Amino acid sequence: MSLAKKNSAEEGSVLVRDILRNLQKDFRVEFRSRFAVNIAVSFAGIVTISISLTAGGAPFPVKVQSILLWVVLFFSAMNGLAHIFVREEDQGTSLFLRITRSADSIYISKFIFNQIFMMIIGTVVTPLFVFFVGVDVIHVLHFIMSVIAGGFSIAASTTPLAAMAAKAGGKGSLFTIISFPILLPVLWISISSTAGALNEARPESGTVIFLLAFSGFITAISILLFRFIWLEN
Amino acid sequence: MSGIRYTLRVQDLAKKFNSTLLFKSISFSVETGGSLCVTGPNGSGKSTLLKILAGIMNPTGGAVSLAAAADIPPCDWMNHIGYTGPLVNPYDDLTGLENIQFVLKSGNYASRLDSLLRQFNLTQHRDKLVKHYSSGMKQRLRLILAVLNDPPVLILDEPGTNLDAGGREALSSFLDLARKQKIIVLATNEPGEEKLCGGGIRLG
Amino acid sequence: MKHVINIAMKSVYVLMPVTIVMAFLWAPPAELLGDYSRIIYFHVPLAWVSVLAFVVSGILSVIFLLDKKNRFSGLDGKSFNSAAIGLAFTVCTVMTGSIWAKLSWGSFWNWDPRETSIVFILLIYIAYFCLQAALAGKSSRGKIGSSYLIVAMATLPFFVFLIPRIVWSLHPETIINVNRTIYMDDQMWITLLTALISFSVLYVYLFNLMNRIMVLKHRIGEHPHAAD
Amino acid sequence: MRLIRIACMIAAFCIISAAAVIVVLPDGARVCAGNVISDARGNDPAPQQTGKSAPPEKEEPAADTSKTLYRVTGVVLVIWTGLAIFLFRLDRKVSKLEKEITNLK
Repeated sequence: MSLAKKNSAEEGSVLVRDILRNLQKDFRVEFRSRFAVNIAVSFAGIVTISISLTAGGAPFPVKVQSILLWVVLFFSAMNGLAHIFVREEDQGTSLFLRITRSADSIYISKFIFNQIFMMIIGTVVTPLFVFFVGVDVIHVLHFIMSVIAGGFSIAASTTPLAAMAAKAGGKGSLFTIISFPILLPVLWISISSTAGALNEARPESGTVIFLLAFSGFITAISILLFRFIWLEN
Repeated sequence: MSGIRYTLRVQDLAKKFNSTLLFKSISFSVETGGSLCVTGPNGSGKSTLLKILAGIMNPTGGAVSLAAAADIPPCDWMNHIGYTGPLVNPYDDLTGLENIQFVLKSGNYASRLDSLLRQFNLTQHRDKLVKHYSSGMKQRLRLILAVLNDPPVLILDEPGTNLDAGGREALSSFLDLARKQKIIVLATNEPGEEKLCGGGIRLG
Repeated sequence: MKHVINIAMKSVYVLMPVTIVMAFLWAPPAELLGDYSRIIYFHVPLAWVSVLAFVVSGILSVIFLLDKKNRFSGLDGKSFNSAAIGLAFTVCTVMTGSIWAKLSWGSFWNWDPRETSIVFILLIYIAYFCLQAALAGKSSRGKIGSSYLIVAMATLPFFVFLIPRIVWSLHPETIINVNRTIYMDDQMWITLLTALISFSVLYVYLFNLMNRIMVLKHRIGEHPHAAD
Repeated sequence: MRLIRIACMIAAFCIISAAAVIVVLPDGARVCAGNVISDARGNDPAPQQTGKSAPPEKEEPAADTSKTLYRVTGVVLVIWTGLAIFLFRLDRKVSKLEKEITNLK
């Protein structure tokens, strides 16, 4: 009995160590090429500035502001979120990764990587957007909460789909096609939640809870499913 | 790890791709200390057979089992099998040493690491990015990555590709040493490497 | 046993005309919408069958992924078939629903939460067929497709239950807001039940037929001489 | 190809029946509920509230209504017959092929 306990504890620590080393590897590779982050951040900057430029200081309605914010966030993140899996397939390293690490540790580390990536995008884009477009945030806490929750659920629900798209050969826009329908409700709810934070009226917290519940649910299922996607054949 | 004896048993293995039959009813078993050579013309299924043995691919029929004191389920094979092949590519954006550290399971093998690097003549290149490696150096790195954690079973798919005379020498001397305490399965068409093996099967 | 099931499935040929006649001639018109309301006897069963088909495809995918020893054959193809039927029925649901919306709310489409969520479901399953097309000929097709179907099935409850709860809906009878149901008398309930049964039988019949065709195709592919 | 054909048939069935309902029904059915519906159309998209405040007269079995209903029923039945014949023939063909294949084995 005690032996079994010790074994499982050991396994847990091995899992954590594996995850940390996967993350270290992913960040090293990403830092050396800086492909995903560069593209995402520059895309976000260009779009935000061009929106601000063409608007010429004219204020947008609240709804339009939150739609624009999420469009910018969504499209700047889209490229990078799939990149973490597509890169393994492109460089032919997926077989190497597969024989070195267990599927669970790979999924969790990629999930964490995507979350951190999404947070970076969020922290770069949101202040930029608020500054340039002149968003008047009334409920600051709710605004921050909804940006964080929306980003969290975008990253959570795209991670398994990115794995699927990468395994399917990553042909062109397949990732966008298969992830867009699952992300639509997330975007819809995030937009209305953000718009609520910009309004005078007291915002509801139900939307944030919906986002967190949705992403938690998807994550739980995709952890179970990932080994089937990753260990093909 | 050297004390435990392992047996790799293959029964009635068959593999089909869509409706073309690659091979069928392959059966053999290798024990620790034994080695096996898989030969055959291109496209006869050598690599596929080795992938099935390494647990990377599922066979259409038959079974592969790795037995020590108790049977080891395929999901645990990763810890017992060192596999390498032409499709196992190390990360281009990491240095050789970083790739090795990524694979390294525990600190106990650190001394082994130095001797392996020396053996395969990579010590002076270990801090170069892999994308600047030549294909021979990459192959040496692949071999090091496969044998690094001292797995009891070695499955090597064309280990001699792109190696120069010195590399082949190092490989055969390494395999000669390792043969006594490991199961080795090689897929090769090199007559020199075939001599290293105890037995052989021919596909196609 | 097999014979009984076969006859039960064939009963769709009788059940369907009975349903049509009952829906148009026997059931009384509803108080509020009059004869327009007769579309309910097609709209509700279609919606029910599409959810049923999606759930069946999800469950078959789960079994497919867990079935390591290949005890059941062709489960991935079966779940694909079920999803295909579900998609066709969903399209029909959307059409009957939007006709009803035109008649009672005044426009074919007004982004009611329930309409929104059915569009999400439609898009998700269309994406599934895109994925299957991209994976054609790959050995991983079954596994990746099944995983996607399971994710899709997992999101269904959010669309069916949660979104209409978060956003206020006009849609009358859903499983959650029973209190807002329009009043229906016994004759209408019986008609609705008959319609539900006959559409479910239609689904089972189609599903069975498609599976048999799939098996046939597979066998003909294996033995080229048996083709003609 | 067959599967696509079946799907197309179902879709066509529904489109045609829906079209039939739209085209044929409005003449007669308006007798029954027309005023309420135009009311709901005019005001706001909340027919239940409007409905409750102004309940319509109970059914008025006009000859026109039943005639249209019979017509709609006929159209839908014909469509269903077409679909049923297609399905039935497909079923028979599949059974025949299945038998042939088992015999060949």
